[in-house]
Amino acid sequence: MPFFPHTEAEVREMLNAVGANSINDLFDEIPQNLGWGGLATFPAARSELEVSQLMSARARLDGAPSCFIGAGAYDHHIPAAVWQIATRDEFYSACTPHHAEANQGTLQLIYEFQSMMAALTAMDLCNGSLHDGASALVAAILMAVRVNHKSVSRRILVPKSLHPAYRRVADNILHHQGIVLEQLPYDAKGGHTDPAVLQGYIGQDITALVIPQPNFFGVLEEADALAGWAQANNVLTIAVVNPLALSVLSPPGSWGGQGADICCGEGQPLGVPLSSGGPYFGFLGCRRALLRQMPGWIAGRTRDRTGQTAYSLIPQASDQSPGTASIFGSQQASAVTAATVHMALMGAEGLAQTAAKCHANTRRLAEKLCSIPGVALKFDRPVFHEQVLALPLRAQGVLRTLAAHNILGGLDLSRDYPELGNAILVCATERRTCEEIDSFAGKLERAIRLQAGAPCQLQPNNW
Amino acid sequence: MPFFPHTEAEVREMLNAVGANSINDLFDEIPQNLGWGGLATFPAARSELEVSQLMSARARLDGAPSCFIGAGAYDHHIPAAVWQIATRDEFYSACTPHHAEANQGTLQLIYEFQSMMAALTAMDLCNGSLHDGASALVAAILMAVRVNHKSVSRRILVPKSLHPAYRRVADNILHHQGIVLEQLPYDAKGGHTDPAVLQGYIGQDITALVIPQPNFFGVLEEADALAGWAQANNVLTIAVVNPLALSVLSPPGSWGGQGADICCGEGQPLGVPLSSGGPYFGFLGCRRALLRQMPGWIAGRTRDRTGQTAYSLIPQASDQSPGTASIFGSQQASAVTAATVHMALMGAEGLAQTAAKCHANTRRLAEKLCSIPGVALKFDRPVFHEQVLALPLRAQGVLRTLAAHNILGGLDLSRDYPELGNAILVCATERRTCEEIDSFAGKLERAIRLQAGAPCQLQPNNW
Amino acid sequence: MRAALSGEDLSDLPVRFLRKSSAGLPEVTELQAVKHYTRLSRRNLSSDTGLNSLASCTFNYHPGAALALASLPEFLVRHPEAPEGHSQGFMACVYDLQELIKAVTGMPGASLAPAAGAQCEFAGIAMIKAYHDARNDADRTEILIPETAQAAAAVPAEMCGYSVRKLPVGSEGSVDVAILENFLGSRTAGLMLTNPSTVAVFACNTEAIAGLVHEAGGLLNCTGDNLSAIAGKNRPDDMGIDVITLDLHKCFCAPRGGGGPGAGAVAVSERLLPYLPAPMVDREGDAYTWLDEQRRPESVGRFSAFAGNAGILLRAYIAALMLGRKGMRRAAEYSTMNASYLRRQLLKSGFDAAYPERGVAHEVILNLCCPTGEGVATRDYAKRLLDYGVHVPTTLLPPQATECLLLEPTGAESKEMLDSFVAAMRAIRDEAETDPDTVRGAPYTMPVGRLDEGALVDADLTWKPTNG
Amino acid sequence: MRAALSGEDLSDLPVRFLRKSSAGLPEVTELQAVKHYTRLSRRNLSSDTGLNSLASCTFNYHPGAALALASLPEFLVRHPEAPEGHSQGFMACVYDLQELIKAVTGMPGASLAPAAGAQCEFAGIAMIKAYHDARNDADRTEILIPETAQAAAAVPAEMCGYSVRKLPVGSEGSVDVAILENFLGSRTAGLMLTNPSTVAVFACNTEAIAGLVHEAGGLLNCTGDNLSAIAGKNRPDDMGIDVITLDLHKCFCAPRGGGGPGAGAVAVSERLLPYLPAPMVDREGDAYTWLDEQRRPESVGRFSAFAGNAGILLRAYIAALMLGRKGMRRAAEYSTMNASYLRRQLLKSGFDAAYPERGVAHEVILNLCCPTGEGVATRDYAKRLLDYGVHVPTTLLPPQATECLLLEPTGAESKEMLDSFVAAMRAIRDEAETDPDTVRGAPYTMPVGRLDEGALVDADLTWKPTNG
Ligand SMILES: Cc1ncc(COP(=O)(O)O)c(C=O)c1O
Ligand SMILES: Cc1ncc(COP(=O)(O)O)c(C=O)c1O
Repeated sequence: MPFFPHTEAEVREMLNAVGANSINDLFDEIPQNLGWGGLATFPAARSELEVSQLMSARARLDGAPSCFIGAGAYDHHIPAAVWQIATRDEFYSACTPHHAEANQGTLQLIYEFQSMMAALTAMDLCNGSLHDGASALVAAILMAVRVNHKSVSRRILVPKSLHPAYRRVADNILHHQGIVLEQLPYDAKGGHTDPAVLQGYIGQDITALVIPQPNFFGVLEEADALAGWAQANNVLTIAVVNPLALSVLSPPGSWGGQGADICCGEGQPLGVPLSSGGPYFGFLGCRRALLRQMPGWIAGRTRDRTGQTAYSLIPQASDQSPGTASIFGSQQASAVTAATVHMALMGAEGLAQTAAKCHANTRRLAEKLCSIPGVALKFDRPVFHEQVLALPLRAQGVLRTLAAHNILGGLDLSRDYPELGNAILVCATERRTCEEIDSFAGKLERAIRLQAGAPCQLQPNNW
Repeated sequence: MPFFPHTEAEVREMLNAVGANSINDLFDEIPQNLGWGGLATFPAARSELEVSQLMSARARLDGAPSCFIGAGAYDHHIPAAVWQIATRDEFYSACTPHHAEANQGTLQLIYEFQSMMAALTAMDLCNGSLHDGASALVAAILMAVRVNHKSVSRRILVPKSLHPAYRRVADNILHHQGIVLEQLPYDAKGGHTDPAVLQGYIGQDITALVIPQPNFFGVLEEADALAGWAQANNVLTIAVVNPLALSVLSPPGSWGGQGADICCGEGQPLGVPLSSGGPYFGFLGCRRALLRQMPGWIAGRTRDRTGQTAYSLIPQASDQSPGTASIFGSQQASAVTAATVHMALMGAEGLAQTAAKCHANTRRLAEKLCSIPGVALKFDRPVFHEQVLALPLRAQGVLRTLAAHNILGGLDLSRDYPELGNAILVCATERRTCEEIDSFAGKLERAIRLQAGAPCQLQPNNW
Repeated sequence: MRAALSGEDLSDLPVRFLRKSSAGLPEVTELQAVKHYTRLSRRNLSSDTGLNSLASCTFNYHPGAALALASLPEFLVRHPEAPEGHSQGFMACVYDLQELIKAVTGMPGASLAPAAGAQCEFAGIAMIKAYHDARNDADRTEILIPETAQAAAAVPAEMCGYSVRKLPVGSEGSVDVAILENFLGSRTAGLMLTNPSTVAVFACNTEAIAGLVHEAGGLLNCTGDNLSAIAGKNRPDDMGIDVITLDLHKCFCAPRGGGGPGAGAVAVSERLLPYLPAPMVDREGDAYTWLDEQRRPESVGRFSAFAGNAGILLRAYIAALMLGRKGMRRAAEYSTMNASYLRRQLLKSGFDAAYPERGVAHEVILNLCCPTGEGVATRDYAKRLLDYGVHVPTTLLPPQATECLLLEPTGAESKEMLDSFVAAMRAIRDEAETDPDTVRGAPYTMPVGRLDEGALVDADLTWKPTNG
Repeated sequence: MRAALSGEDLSDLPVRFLRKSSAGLPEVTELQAVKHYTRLSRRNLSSDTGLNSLASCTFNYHPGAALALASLPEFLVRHPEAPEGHSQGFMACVYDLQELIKAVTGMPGASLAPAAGAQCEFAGIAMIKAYHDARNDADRTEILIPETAQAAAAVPAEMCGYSVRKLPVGSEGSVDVAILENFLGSRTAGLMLTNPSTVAVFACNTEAIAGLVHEAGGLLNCTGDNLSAIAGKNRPDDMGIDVITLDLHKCFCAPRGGGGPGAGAVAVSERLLPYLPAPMVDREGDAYTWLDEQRRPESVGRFSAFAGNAGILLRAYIAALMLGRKGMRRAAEYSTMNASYLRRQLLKSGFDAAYPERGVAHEVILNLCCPTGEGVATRDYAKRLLDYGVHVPTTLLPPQATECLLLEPTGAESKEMLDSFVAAMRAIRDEAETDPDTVRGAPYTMPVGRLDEGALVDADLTWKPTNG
């Protein structure tokens, strides 16, 4: 029993002390008819060795394919030191910081996280208390509803170019509260949200406008123009951003003159492994004026009674209001620890180099693929490290063929954007090598040639 | 430059302070004709990502075959917590403990290591300062030469059943000092060292007798009888033992009544990964009377000036004598840290269970393999978790075929023991599953059938 | 900015999209960063190092193997959108864990999609709503919540558009059937129960409660955070519960991580099966497939972009396999025994615990409303306990009992540790009588002293890097 | 014993071979063990946490990637006797590292077989012996060693059966050619040099020395532990050196590990190539093969059962790739600059350093033979420095200078850190003058106080477990 320290003698002694004859006596308030055998189908314990063998075999099943999917989760290199520190027992097993005095490490680290994220986003404050980017968007919308006193409509303008899963999550959670997500179309040629579409909303009661940058297609939105419109029309701006991209892209804090009001996003690109989609963390930032309505943990630099510098969580007005991150248990603190160390190790320059490398890699990939007959860029506007490509065949079959060669050749967009036809979304992070890109191009070329060619060969001459 | 913190301004300031114009000025004592371009063929720096890609590709090249080789290095399961602790920065980056006050963690850990090893070996003291088992044997022999005042011959009786690499290392290092290693033959039927062969040495000046337990063939030596003979003849006993085996086998401290005088061995089975042969660590133990002659670090529990318990290295008489482990740099401290945690996590019971599991696995393997026509046990005496098998064909070819199926089917003994014919040494640790054992047996059967069969089919009928 | 980048990698982007100046993060060597964060880590006193934690949640020990195996390279690099053909290993673990949740709860269906407790509770209410909606039973607008529940318990109900009605509890902290009857009716959508309750008492009458709620047309939602206190002793399903929510980071040994990440599971009765949150994993023959919104159109949908806190699910699965049937049962037995023993020793030492006449579940509520020392509050006890090597939450839970400590010793704690906690409490009480200032000024042995609460309003929230 | 084992797995073994009673190790849960050793670790003040180390060796920072990549599962499970077909990845690394050693030293051959420095030095002398033996030059029985060398330097020569002759050094700590000439002759097997020397001075006349030694028929062995002080500035090969030994754990960034493990390399001139220790890795076309004793019959053989400290070789290789040409040069430049600056600031503060008129290599010998405070010894300075956050060795090296500190700031240390060290030294000197007892009683901020040296003789060396 590797988990429990009690010797038989101690068990006896403890039971004696409480006046019980057996452990079962302790459960005598549970009615007998409810039965005691609830774990009958739970398997017997396995040793660490046996579990290792099982898990290793399962890990091998999934392999480590060459991954060209991005779509909100990116296969970046993480310096080894990041998780060596984040899994130090002092962070990894730390209690919830109920007592600032005993949790200075975690608290100072959160303060540093806020500082670095404020620098990246150019917002006054930014914390990292949400489950993921989608949860962060939900929190951002709820915050906008709370703080936009000029609006009563609860109407939120959401570009269709925003990540479809984010839109779905937001709707799943918010529709009960009468919050309406109104879709803004994207430009068929550019893949961006044309600021002109907003003209129709002038004079209407709109609570907030969501601006993804880059958007789900990788396309850069005209963030300044969109934010500028919102600022001119009493609409709050909610930026949904990729924090790594912010090392090179214009930060939300400076969009449209006044800057975005709220910003949020997925923290995964900052040192968190893909790990099947989680645990990641969502971040949320805002202007100083909205600060009292920020949900989640906020750490501050303050002092102890002797005047020594000390860090503490700051009690927030929003702590118990609906939809804010609960103070209990649900923080993604480990991931935030990793992100903080990641940013410190990389520095602004390191992040910018990585961002540029991803961007260049994706450009190289897109060029290679577009030299294959029938493959073309779907949109003509600038993108950041992600591209939608049009294929001459159904994406599903092509992607399946590539997967058989251990290449994950992008995301099939036909489910969420059937209007795009045979389109895939591809991304080549800095981890993808030239050989991998070449191999992708080679395999894709062959797949298209064979699948496209097959019916031709069967065409009878006399048709 | 991730390694160096100096800003350009600081470099300038520091050079100014020492009155140098450039960094090259600092090297002006190196004669000009010696040239300054010594690193011309050294490659340019690669990023962590690039190095990761290279090393991952190389690791994949080696794969993770199903390993049935033991022969002095064993593929045991290591609880994950062992190296999680041993690589904690406080251990992994700790200084050499020049100052006891600042290194209490390492020092107490060494004290605990000594205590646990003393319990396992039943020797009065046992430390872990040698590079590996072979180095430990060298140190043990040198120690025997120093302490056996009744002997001047420097003759050491070494069974041929001792690990051949250990014999080679000992000879490479010791022959310069006139130390003679005299080989004791092994019994052709039993694979052990028949105590009767010692009769011929009665009355001769022999410094020490080496007793491996189990021996290289896995065979159990009659340790009590051998040690008893030595004790009766003024010959020191040097035990070479597998520490994991000691969790179930009779410990050297109780051999032949008085116990062995010195014991040594390879610490790898206690939580150290195979890792291509190192870093491992050698351990060395002795009776109380010989303690002053023990080389290497010895930690003691003592006190500080206020009377508080404190741990310290104990200065040893042997510290500067030839052949002892230098106090500098060459300790295998990290491996000892892991071994200590490993023993504490496993407990005596856990180690004994592992030992028994390996033993049972090897027995199962041997049974399966011996059911293949032509395969047989080479020796008829009890073994511990390792077996020599006779094959009907040249081992090399058979092993090559198995390797092509990703099975490392044992060690070919023909180089070191040509007299054994087509013999291999196999071992199935607790990590080998039934499926692996079955697959080994299946593949071996087929390999033998095909290779043995091949020449037959070519035999012309008219021969 | 652009000039700094090698090879002009961003030269295709119009300048208006680019940052004007660098983001101003620290620029240090790896050694400097590692030194800094290693030092910070040492200013935390974690459960494994400086302090024993008797916090308000049953976190068992997080085994090293769970970290190591969930971090196998293939798991770390698996993209959430990887095709099923490259996901069978991961999906098998999720599937098996769903089955384990079913085995523990006895419920016929379970989903691991929620990222943690809060999302579970939302999912629970959302499923109840979906159920009534599907039956066009639109008048049910009320969720009942016992007054002993956490304040935050009302949030999910409100987020689903329900109004919350507080249910007074009986003298022993449990729901009183007689009171309940008066609150049930055609507006009742459901009742939220925590069992064992947040006041650490087992609701013996759950079956009766379930019967009444069902009779009134409502559903019974049970928060099973504290499930590990009864695992193997009792199956929620047998009690007529419709939804049970579990924090996997509690009963399945996820690491505390300074507050997370956690992972959640919801298990439901037959009638709620169609509504379970997406995605789930199904098995068809030997192959695992995703059950997403498309395949489960009645589902309340997803609450995170991908599949919840997948990495924590792996850890929970690994820990569950290592615990096994006996270990799961032991966790319940020993945490209950530890809590009973702790309460007994505290009572014997003259302390006051809530509901002393009732059996103890896995936790103890230590009542300190009338502390002996002058002006020594519960908070002072909690701070002074840090000096004695124990980390306890203070008065956060339950809301109505403001001067109490909620102690939750897991089954992994030894008798020795409990005894030394009781000894520390006695010592602090003595100090409080003879030298209250010492207690009021604590702690003294932490990296910093007691925080100056008055200074919090002036706290700054970010540094401005000099090079920014 | 046997009964305790499941399934009677050992039942085939006669009882006389078995243990009579259990070994009496601790029997604890994983949580208890992890707690205990995590706590112990925190009683160490490592370079990355509590203390800055200015120890006597050029250990650069050990990058996290070196640990992570050398610990890739395939490397960890590779059996040392795995066939070459399953070893090409590992062998490629060893081969490449051999090439890197050749690139740094300029020597035509290198072996990584020695497990660390001591084995390297033994290998060096053994190769010299093998060379003379092969030429039947059996009268050469003497190895010359400069008196500034470490005491342990004589050990390998003695172990190879040579007699050791101490060579007096010139006034500047270097070998004096005029003196050397008188010591060379037909009995000279070789000269052992450390360059830069253990007194941190570059032997400018190495070429001349090599010429004389060769003329006398001897060979020149050079300890290159301090190679990182001159990497890129000078190639040992150009100086006529026959053997150079390197501690890879110094110039190639292996972790300190509380004292190891290290790793060694020997590089040799043309004439010693046949004797390099086994095993080495060769490349034939695209394939790597082992060069073992069978393929290299003149080799001095192996010194460890397998292939040296293989895992450390991987770490060294990884670090070397990440450092690259420029980084290797920088390591030399900045460690030399740091040492020069440190000496300069110490001299300016009125401290005394050895050989102030000579250039500084990578280390500084700070002379404290005439400390100002009454009865305050170098050791007291060293202990008091711990309170100021610096870990320095005391008087261990070099042997003849007993009251000195050997300071070796690596290139990874910042100017700030050097400045604060000098400030600490000044502060301690002030304390030594005004309050010598404070210095003599130090340290005060460590987990324990100054050890009671008188008590050491009574120290116990093992506990006896109660259940043993
Ligand atoms: C019932 C209950 N009590 C207490 C807590 C808080 O636990 P801790 O303070 O240990 O993080 C939680 C957290 O989710 C909880 O669900
Ligand atoms: C020249 C030299 N100085 C000093 C040392 C000791 O180094 P440290 O005390 O930092 O372990 C060594 C270690 O091998 C060395 O070779």
